[in-house]
Amino acid sequence: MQIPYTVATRPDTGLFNAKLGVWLFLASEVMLFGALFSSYILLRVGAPTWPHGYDLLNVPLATFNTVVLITSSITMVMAWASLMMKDFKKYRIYMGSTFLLGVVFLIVKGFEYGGKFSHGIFPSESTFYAIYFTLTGLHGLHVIGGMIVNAYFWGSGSKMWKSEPERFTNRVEVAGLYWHFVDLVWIFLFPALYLL
Amino acid sequence: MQEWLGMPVEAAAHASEIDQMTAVMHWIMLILFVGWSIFFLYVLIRYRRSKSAKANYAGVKSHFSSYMEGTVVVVEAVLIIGFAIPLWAKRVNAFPPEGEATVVRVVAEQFAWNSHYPGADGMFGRTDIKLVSADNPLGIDRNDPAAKDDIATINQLNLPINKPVIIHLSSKDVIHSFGVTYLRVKQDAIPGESIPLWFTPTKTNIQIQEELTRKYSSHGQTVSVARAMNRVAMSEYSDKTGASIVGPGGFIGEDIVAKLTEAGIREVMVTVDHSTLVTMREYKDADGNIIAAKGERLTDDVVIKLNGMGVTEVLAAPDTPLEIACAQLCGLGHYRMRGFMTIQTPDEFAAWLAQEAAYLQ
Amino acid sequence: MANAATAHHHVHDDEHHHEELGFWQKYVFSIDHKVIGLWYMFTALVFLFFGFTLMMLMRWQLAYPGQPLPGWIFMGLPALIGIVVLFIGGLQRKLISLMGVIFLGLSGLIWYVVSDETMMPGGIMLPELYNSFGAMHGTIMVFLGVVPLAVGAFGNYVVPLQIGAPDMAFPKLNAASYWSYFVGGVVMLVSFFVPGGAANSGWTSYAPLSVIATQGQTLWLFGMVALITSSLLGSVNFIVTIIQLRAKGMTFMRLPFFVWTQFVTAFLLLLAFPPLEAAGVMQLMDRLVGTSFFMPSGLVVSGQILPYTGGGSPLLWQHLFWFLAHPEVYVLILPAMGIVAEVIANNTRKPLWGYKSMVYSVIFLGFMSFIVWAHHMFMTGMGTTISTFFQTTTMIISIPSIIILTALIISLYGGSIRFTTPMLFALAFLPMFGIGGLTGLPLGLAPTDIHLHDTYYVIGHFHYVVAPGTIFALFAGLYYWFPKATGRKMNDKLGRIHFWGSLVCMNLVFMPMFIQGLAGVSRRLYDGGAQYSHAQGVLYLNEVMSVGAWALGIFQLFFIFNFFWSIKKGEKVSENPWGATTLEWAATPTPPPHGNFLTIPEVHRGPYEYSVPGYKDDFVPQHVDGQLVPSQKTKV
Amino acid sequence: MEQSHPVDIKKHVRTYIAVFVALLALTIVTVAVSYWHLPITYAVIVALIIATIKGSLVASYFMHLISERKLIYLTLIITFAFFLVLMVLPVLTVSDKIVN
Ligand code: HEA
Ligand code: HEA
Ligand code: CUA
Ligand SMILES: [Cu+2]
Repeated sequence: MQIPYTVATRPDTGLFNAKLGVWLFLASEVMLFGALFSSYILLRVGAPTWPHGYDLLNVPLATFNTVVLITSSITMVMAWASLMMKDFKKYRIYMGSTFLLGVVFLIVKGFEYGGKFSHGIFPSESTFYAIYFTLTGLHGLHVIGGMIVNAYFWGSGSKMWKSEPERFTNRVEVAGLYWHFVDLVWIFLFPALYLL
Repeated sequence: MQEWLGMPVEAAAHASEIDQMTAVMHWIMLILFVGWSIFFLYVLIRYRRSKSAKANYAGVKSHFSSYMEGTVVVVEAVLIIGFAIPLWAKRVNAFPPEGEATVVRVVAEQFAWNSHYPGADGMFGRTDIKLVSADNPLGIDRNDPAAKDDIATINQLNLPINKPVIIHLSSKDVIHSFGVTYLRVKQDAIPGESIPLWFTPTKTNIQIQEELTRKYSSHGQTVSVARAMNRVAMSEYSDKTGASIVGPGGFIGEDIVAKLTEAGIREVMVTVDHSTLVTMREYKDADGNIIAAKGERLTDDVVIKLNGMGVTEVLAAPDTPLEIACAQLCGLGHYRMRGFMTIQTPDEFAAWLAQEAAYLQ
Repeated sequence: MANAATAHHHVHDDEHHHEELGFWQKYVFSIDHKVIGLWYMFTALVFLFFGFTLMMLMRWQLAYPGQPLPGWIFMGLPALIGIVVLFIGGLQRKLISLMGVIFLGLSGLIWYVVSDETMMPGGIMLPELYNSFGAMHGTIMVFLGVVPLAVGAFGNYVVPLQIGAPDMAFPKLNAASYWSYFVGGVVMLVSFFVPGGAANSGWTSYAPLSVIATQGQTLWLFGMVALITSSLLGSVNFIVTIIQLRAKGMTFMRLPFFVWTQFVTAFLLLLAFPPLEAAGVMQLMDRLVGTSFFMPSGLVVSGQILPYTGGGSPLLWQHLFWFLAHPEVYVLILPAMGIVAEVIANNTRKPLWGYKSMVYSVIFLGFMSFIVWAHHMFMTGMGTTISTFFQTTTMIISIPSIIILTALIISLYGGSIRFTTPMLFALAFLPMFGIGGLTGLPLGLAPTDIHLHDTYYVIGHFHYVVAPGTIFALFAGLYYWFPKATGRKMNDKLGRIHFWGSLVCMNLVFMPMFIQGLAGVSRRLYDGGAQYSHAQGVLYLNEVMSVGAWALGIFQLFFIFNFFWSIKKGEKVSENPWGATTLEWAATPTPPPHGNFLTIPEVHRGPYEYSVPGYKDDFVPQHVDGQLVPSQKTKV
Repeated sequence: MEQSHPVDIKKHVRTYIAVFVALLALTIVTVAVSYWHLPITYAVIVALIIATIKGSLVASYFMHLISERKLIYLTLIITFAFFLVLMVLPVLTVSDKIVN
């Protein structure tokens, strides 16, 4: 027997399963990062002295990364929009660039980390760095996760466009929701760690 | 109620308040529970299948339960406003001025309680973890003038009676908890923090011991040979040839156990372990010479002597009635992280301080 | 149970080979919620048993401190069970036989632990071992035993059936959730073999102790991360299933109460667990890469100055832990309440009294449980303002529990009560939870908590809610839904022995804890308090409790035997043996086919339409159509 | 969103561009402000406000929250409530310590 509302939306809720699912998942993600932010606040309030992010970290690089993520967000939403407009070619382009922007983000992060490590700065350096590495590291993992999904929908996953276009569009929308969330987390990470 | 609950000795000014509140709580709990239970049992019997073949679709109509719940809400509100908040505020806000109190630093570590008295000048000397060593567990910097007269003890906290005590509690390694049952005091000792707590002792150790005095059997107990290991025999045991294996007062080690089993002896009379007790009155033998003075430890041979002259019950109390229990899991030795507290009269306390100060020179 | 979950459930003894073929595909890699539910159940039951065994070992040390422990008895018990179960299973029943083997494995593990000279020289348990057993007992019982059984097993098996869904919303995710749980469990078991043994800093793993603890703690943290992942996947799945896959006409106010409890529980898991995951990651970093989130500067451990200089906060861990762990305790109790409600409604043959108010109470309970956690931390040096806040919320949260319990008791009034085995357990749940819950109140008020905190009173409090509370409810559920999964009934006589034995022994174990607690005996004491003068008067109780615990163990044998024996030989039952109204019984064959329903039912009335005046039977299934008698309108 | 037609999708696209530009602008602003080295409290307030605006832009347009179903709103409101609890209560608790 088929599981209902995998593609169509349920009349009374107006949602298809995966969409509700991903929102719930994001809710739990909010609490996950929330706990880390809470720890950041608690430790910073408790600490006798706390460095300013901009004194220790590379703000321009991070600003650039912010722009990269924002851009990847819009390419992502454009990818979905192209599918809505039944334009598969555009979709491939946009989805592809979303992925590539992810790569750029990681490369930049790589340089940032590398810079620290080469100066012998590791998470154990100070609680500031501990928080910095944990938060950005966890965020990085989320980026990687998102990129894997996007790569799949760009590549072999996109076969579904032929068979079930609507379902495929839904999937891309859901993947998009996750990707935007990753962007959203960064929007708060960035000032919290680099600018304050 | 407090008797039923078996609340332990109260040796601090605020203890009775806490116990009264505990008693009130348990009264309420009891009333609720009994009420519910009666109704519960009634319906179980009244509406069992054999008695009521057909169930009633509608069930209870009255709103009694809502009133009951309403009452519970009110009662809980009263408990919070009337008892909980004021009592807690008194514990954590109403500290007496340090001038009028005995002030001590207590620093917990795995697995001991270090106490630090400010000494005559009433000022705590500088401490530094770099100075910590086996013979200076607190890391007191003796070059600091304020530290010169500071007194430090391990697992021993002497305090004067009827005068507020303020303890600044902290820890060197992990989280411990400073719990003294008879004083109704408990406070976690958290590394990196110094948390104050206060109380006013109202009974000396002696007085507490008097309250704790109970009859203990000096009769010994018969146990299987296997269980008699490392205990002290209370009568003569000899092998087939009649040669003595162990006599009264004899320690039963591995070899003795072997011999006994070999001799076919199944059970042995041994002393009950009273080593943590002291007698609470004097015991003389027939011709008047003292066997056990008041306050003497009930060691095995004392027990045997007493038993030998037919004293089968001894009035005794714990040797160290007031103990600091560590009430937070802190590692392997958590269970034996036990400090001792001595509440004494002001004079005794002064004397003790003087004596400790003398050691410093 | 083997064939139970398959589409063709009546396998005749002559088609075993037939069954053998399908075993792996059908069970191990199945994504059918019923099969996954059963896997959850078996795994969780084994862990429950293991957690209990650890405690039976500890109880020896508590009763006879420092005396050599007769290890062979404790490893003999599971060995015996294993052999009996193998015997029952024979070669025909893959699953039963497998369970037999697992029990033998367990006894092997126990043998390994008790015969380890470094941990038990001369059969005498060392403090290390006692602490690690204590921590693992807590962890296993909570995270590997009760939650997987209450949510993973019952939730998985029953919820889709009760709401009229063909399966869970995301079957693959469902399987992933189970296997993630499985991995977590294996990691926890493996930790018994690493140097220093399993985690030994209590199930609460308070820093700094846990950060400087032995290897086992690292594995504990990895295990927890796996378990948390499992719960998160599960909870997303449950919520979506309940919201999206309800059959036509199954409005929220027509959901069986059990579904409601699972719904709220899922939200608790979804939102309370992530912070602990974060905390776990941070503790791992403290342990592995030398950060100091939870480590204040200037720690001196046995004379050595530790290299932690970040100025971390030990209380941060406690906040993140209890932010999960308090909601977690309601995760332990809500499904239990749900099961009890189902069983009571069914066996009183009348609708639940105040269904609506119960539903609202559960929702309210869910909300409140997020803002009471610091009542576990009154002794960490809390000021008046904040402690007032947490005391108040703690008192408030007791109200919905009272409402629910009261509603359940009142539901008995006017019923026609059948004392079936599941009903016995469900009824016993009420007063037992009552005792546990009421003793929570003095703990919830800071001044009284001063005396009771970290004493056996706390242990008594929560064991009354989880052991004769939750565990009894789970037993009720097992006896109640067993026929659904197997088409057979568990033996009633054995069931009753199991019930009365367990009831008596549970109280024998846990009632004395209050006495010890009030006398001031601390928990987590390797020698049960033997050294403390204030404990002397109540020390004799340690032996009483231990004997009680072992007797309790003996009575579980009746259950285990009954359970496996009935899978094979239990008396066959009709489609709806209990005469129930809810869909899982009324609207589908027993056991249900793959896809659950022959045709997805449509729901027309509330969940507990028992003894409707003027209707032919004393129960009206939810999917029965139309007005029954003009006079009577269906209750929603 | 599934039912919406290519036509109004085109409208959407325009909004997306606008949002994108706004996000870039705000990013520049927040960075610029950080170079003034305001006193920490003000810095936090400003940074938080800007971040919140950016966040809600992303959420409401890229993630279509403005046109989302109320079930989703409900879930997120609950989550947000607990998020606030998590942000505020622990730090409040550790700041309300016993002192004499
Ligand atoms: C299922 C688990 C569960 C449940 C439901 C509860 C319920 C409650 N708990 Fe408990 N609690 C734990 C599990 C649970 N707890 C655990 C595991 C710990 C210890 C953790 C550790 O330190 O290791 C703990 C510890 C704990 C503490 C910390 C103690 C300390 O460490 O000092 C506190 C303090 O406030 C507390 C309070 C409460 C309260 C007020 C309730 C309330 O919700 C209770 C409300 C219920 C009632 C008031 C009962 C009403 C019903 C009736 C009266 C019906 C009677 C019916 C008949 C007689 C037929 N609990
Ligand atoms: C859900 C939680 C749960 C449950 C059910 C139990 C159940 C029991 N617990 Fe435990 N316990 C804890 C959670 C739990 N406990 C926690 C969190 C702690 C604190 C740990 C710490 O200090 O960190 C603790 C601590 C704790 C202590 C204190 C140790 C100490 O402080 O030093 C004691 C002491 O007696 C104890 C005893 C028991 C006993 C006798 C049971 C009995 O009720 C057990 C009953 C079990 C069963 C009845 C099993 C039934 C299952 C089967 C028979 C399997 C059948 C299998 C098949 C059919 C395949 N527990
Ligand atoms: Cu120190 Cu327990
Ligand atoms: Cu709690």
